[in-house]
Amino acid sequence: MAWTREQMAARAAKELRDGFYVNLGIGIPTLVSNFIPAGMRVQLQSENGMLGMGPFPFEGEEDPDLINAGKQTITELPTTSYFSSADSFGMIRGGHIDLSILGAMQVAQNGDLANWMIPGKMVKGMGGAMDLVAGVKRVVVVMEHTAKDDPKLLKACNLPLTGQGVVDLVITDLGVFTIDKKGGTGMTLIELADGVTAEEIKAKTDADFKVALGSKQSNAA
Amino acid sequence: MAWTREQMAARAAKELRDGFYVNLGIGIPTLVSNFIPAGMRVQLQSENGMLGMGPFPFEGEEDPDLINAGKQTITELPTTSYFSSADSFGMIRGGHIDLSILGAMQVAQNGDLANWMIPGKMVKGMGGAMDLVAGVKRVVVVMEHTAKDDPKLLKACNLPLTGQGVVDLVITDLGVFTIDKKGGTGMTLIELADGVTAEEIKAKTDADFKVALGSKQSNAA
Amino acid sequence: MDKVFSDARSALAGLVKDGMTIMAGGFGLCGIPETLIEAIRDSGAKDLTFISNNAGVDGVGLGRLLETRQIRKMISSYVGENKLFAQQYLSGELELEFNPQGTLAERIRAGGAGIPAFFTKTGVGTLIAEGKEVREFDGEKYVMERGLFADISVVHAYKGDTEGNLVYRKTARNFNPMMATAAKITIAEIEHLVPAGDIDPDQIHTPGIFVKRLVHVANPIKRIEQRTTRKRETVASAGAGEEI
Amino acid sequence: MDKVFSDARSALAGLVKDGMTIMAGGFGLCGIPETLIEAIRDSGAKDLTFISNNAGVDGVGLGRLLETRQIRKMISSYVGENKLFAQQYLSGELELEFNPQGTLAERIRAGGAGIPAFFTKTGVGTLIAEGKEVREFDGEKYVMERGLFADISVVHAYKGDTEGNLVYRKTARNFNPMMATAAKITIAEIEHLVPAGDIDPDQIHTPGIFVKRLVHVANPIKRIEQRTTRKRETVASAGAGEEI
Repeated sequence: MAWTREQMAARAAKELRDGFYVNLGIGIPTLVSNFIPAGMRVQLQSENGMLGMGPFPFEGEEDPDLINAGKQTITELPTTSYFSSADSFGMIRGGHIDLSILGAMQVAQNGDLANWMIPGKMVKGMGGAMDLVAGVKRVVVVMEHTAKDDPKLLKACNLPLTGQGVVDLVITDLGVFTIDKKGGTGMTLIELADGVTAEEIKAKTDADFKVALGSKQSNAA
Repeated sequence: MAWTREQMAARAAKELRDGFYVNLGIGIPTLVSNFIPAGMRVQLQSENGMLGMGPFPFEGEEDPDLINAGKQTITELPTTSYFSSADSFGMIRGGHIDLSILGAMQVAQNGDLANWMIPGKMVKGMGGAMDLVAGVKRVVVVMEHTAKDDPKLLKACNLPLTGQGVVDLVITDLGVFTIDKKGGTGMTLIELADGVTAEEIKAKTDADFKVALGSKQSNAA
Repeated sequence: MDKVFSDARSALAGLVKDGMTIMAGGFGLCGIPETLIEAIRDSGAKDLTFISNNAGVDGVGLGRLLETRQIRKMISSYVGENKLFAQQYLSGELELEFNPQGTLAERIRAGGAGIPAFFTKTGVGTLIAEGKEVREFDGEKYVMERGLFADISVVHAYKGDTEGNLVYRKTARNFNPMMATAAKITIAEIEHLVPAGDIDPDQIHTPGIFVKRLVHVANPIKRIEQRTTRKRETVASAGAGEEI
Repeated sequence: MDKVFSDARSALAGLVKDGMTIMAGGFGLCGIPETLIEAIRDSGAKDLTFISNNAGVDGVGLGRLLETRQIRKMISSYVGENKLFAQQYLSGELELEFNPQGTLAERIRAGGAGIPAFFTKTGVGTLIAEGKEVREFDGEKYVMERGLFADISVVHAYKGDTEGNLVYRKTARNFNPMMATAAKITIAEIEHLVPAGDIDPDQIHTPGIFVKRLVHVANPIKRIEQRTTRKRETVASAGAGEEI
């Protein structure tokens, strides 16, 4: 059985470390915050200018001046600080955020990432995605393994790129892959979802990858 | 009679306009703040990170956390704001300061300014002078006309430059000169100190200059 | 030299002209200078270029200026919330320049700080880098981006004093502080007007030098785009919650 | 993950090594992290490069590290207050790189914000531009300057919370905020330590992400370089006063 959205988020949460500052994209990545282990101190950054993002407010306590990068109402924590967009992206571009977890349309075996536009369709814009993948120390992609049976893990992206050689780890509903984005060892399948086989993954993947199940590579920060 | 330091400062104060934000260098320029006309609102910037600089404190009220760029104890005003050195020089470099009044060792007829080093002597550093002359909208130099009989207004500076083509107006103890720093009309003597003649100035000046006494050029912002 | 104007229309009087470039603060609908945007609409000025992270939503914020077809070009990072935008863009009426959000923020900050160009990793190897200089520093590639400077900037602040010193509130700060520095004339709308000296000078976000005109908008309507809440019985966990 | 250390020596434990590059905040003697500088002296590390606007005065601040000859190189904008500095520089013991003060501030800000290089008007046509790229933008010449990033930064703040959020006081802010962002490890000394949540999150100057270690220095000695005052009977005028 492939992983559910929650299981994918739980797997992504294993990439967290005590003291990390983390930026979560919208969709499944947002769910990761539900799986932060008790006692682990993780601060969430929201690129619109906040560090220490709290949960959604109780009904009736929404504050229009307090939203996350997905424009959702949120709350603050005792650790919270606010800053401008320039300072926020200085933090991101300067490599101060430890981990970014985000969705993708396509990931290539060299770490290229596409998640912002489909030619011919109306483009909404890249928002902060290009800055995040270029600037954050470690980039983890969480996505469905295929889109309507089309593989999303490719030899090369055919959609316009969000970033070149930027992805370190990919978590799909079928398994987990490391990517050596500096080249070298390429893409490696290191974990399988329960009941999924490497053969099944191979059939649904365009990218070339090695298999090294049980490897500890995913823990490399 | 040549102008005194106070008279030079008073003449420099005529360059102030209501609502101006101004940076004053050390020495005679500092005295300019004593000649701000009553009712005129002028805010003084100190490049170490303050806008709205107040007078020296009363004895016993000095605050080590509150100094100007000359490292002198000062006070704050109701209009005061504090900011970082990066923000301060962003303000300066970005052309937000209306006027800088500072001293000089040499000024050339093309607007070049030298005021930070003498080769062979121990160099203290340029501090913020290069940023000020490059960034502030209008640069006024206040200096003695000569240094031990050597002219300081030159065809070309022979000391290392602080800035190239940056000076708009020079006030010496003998008179006032405009400079067209974009080239064009060059240097022009527009005012004489009481009892000083253009001939006396010519004899003490190396730079070429036109004479247009009574011109209103000095009021151009 | 009084910076305080009685209303948005008089604060903008004589400033808005056809074809000019205007920066407008805000992220989504959070911290947008909505009253000043309405006054720009009322000015009737056309062929405007707006630099703003988003384009409002239909009927709110810059969405209002799309309705009246006063905007010729947008420089933004994300415009997904606005249907009218898509329509005008696809019909060729509206020009659009996408900037990565951090690049946009930094270009504005650079423009205000006298920096004509800088290098960033963001966008290397993407469409964004096309036609731009790419250069290697210490073995990594960077794109050169240019500073941005506008004719006027309109910003929203929580509090302001008569000297023009501004304080923003929570995530309504976003693009406002940089935009305040990056135009010939900056006009601020503020929710609370206080005398100079009332704001602790260590806590001023935008020094008054950057603000030429102020208008006091006592009770602005603040809209929420995505109202997300949690139930009272839910145990709080950092950043967690459920959409409703 | 506790960021609070009991004293400066333990806050620096294992961090200071021979030959490393260290940023130290402060302008003159205002806002310098003097306790941490003393602890660096006590570490005995040699051949250090310091990035700091000034070099302290004889016997105070970085002046102490000149006495012990631990500094090999300074990157500064003004060192005029320090006699020992001049002596070591002229004898060739000490290397010196002058930066215009604004260029220095911006290079540090750039280093912390992931910007490897930027262009500035400052220094065009002067010694500062020699060997650097000069380029024209819109008809004006600019010099390219590089970002600065250090091994460690030591900064002084007025207040800090257990998360590492910092607030500076008056002109003691100066270079401290940028330096806090521009090193692998930043250590802050703070005059007042409070629990997380005590500081209004809109009023934090340096977010805790930039500060790895904190030491509480309850009553630091603050020195004044130029004690200037006015007499009680003097009528106050903006910026006016007389030296004593």
